[in-house]
Amino acid sequence: MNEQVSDSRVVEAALFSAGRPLTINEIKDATGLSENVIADSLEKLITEYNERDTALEVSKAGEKYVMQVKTGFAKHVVSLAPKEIPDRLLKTLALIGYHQPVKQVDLMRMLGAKVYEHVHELNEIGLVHAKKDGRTKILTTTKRFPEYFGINTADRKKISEWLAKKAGVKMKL
Amino acid sequence: MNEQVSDSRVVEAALFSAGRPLTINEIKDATGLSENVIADSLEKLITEYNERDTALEVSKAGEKYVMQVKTGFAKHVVSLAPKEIPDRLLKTLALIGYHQPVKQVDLMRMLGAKVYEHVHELNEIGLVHAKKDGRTKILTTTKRFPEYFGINTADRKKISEWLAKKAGVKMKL
Amino acid sequence: MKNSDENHLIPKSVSNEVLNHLLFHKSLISEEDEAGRINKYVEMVKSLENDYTSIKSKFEREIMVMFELVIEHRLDPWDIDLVKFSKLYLKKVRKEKNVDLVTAGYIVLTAWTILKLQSDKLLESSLQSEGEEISWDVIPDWFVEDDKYDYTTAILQGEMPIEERIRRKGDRKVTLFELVEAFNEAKNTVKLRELMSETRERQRIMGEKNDLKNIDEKLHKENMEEDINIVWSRICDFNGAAIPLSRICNGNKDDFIRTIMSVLFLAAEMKINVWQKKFPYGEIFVQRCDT
Repeated sequence: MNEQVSDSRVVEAALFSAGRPLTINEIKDATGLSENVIADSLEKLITEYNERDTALEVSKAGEKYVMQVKTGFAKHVVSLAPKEIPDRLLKTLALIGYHQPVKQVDLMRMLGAKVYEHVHELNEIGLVHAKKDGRTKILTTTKRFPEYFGINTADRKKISEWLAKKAGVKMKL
Repeated sequence: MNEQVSDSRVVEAALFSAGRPLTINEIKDATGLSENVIADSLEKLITEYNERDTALEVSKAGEKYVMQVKTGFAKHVVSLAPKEIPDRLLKTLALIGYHQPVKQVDLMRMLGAKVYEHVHELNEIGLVHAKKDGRTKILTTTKRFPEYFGINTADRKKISEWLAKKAGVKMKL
Repeated sequence: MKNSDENHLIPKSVSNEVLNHLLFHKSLISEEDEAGRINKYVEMVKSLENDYTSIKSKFEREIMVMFELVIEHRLDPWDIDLVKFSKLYLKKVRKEKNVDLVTAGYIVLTAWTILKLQSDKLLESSLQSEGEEISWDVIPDWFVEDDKYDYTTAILQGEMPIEERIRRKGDRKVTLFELVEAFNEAKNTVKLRELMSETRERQRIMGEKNDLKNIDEKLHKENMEEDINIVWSRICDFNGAAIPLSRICNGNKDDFIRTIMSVLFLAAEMKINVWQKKFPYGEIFVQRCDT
């Protein structure tokens, strides 16, 4: 029994430290526990966190399991959680969204040489598309961009207008 | 009473979401709770997590507060949370933490010439501060040191005591 | 160069160390050329036991002198005191009659180059240690005080009181609000950059203007010197007599200004005296001071 408790604690530690939904296989790889033990532990944790007076919960999300803040508490603390996209990239991303299609060299004039690194990273995340054009690149946002930010248009022109409107900026001609 | 319970849950959610040590002020800014309520909630959470059967703990780290995996469970989930500081630096860091303020040249006597490289790296990571003093340097740990290792004080003397206790060495009164 | 009068025969036992030294180096190297050269050195050292004045190559003879010095003065072939060696070498060279100064100079230079390399290496190693010197005379307090000693020993033996703590690694999506905020910040950054670049451009243009001004001033200064020379020669033409200013001007306005400026300069230099007979409209006279 004691061993069982200890196993569920290991699974608890795994869910907490990962900070994202994990499959049973991922938990197995990380902890070395058997699938059965993990499945039992997860069930136990779901019940335990439900019954316990806590702001946290363990729940199933599709085929994965996650430890997260209960819905009612999330709005209080969302600003504390680290952003998936760091601020330094976000600025470059916003400018690309507004000026698109924009030449990388023009963006460099606006923000400096760090742009090259940022574009590379934004491209990796899948939010910016870079198309070679002579010695520079033409930058646009990807389909993922409006999806990510919940902007209800995939049209580049409209994305640009939308950003301008939100930021209270006159549209460039 | 119910309100009080709820407040400590908000603080719990804040610590969980941030994933890093937070000051009372940071929690205040995010949650809108008063400093007193936050301080009380933190005390309550520390006790509660200590007493509860869980792999997690809430504890003081330097002058901040953090939610983290209890020491005993860390080794089980290390693949989900890879280490950032190489082991070879830990020895040097543990000696600086205990002997601080310590002359680099004295540290060199304890550990040999590799100390110079270690100090340089620890300085870059932001865990050790080096102040020039004639031909040597005076080394101290930074604020980040107790935060990073979850040492419950930012006071250098107390850090020494904490380390001695952990290493199983009696401190002279 | 001739061998020193008193002793050019070196006992075998003394040269053994140098021979061993050379043979050791030979065993370390693989290149044939190097081995050939070391063989040659070995032959040289062996021949030190005989008369080596017959060696024809000046350079080889100088090398012989080097070996001879090392052996004579029992210098450690593994650790030559180059300062001492250079002094001995120069002393020996002075005694000799047919010194090839070029070769001798080369050898001393080589010695000093090696010495410099050694000191650079020392400097480098001292830099690596950040110039710190360990004095073992003073026993550090961590060695004396029990608790500090216990802790230090425990850590050195592998005890580790600190470990990296595991915290939540998760992150979250960026909100729309944060994207708009970032856009506003980006706008400000762009404006700031534009402003800075405009300022830099203005400074550049100002800089260019200043450069032109400087050139203008420089040209003017050069003209001024020329003007003074012309006016001075005109004054000299009068052999020291007092001259009315009108006599050393050609009548046009520019020349008058040039002349009066030069006269004032020469007066300030105490080369001429300047006076006016009737103030303010009377004739101005100039006269060389050295007459």
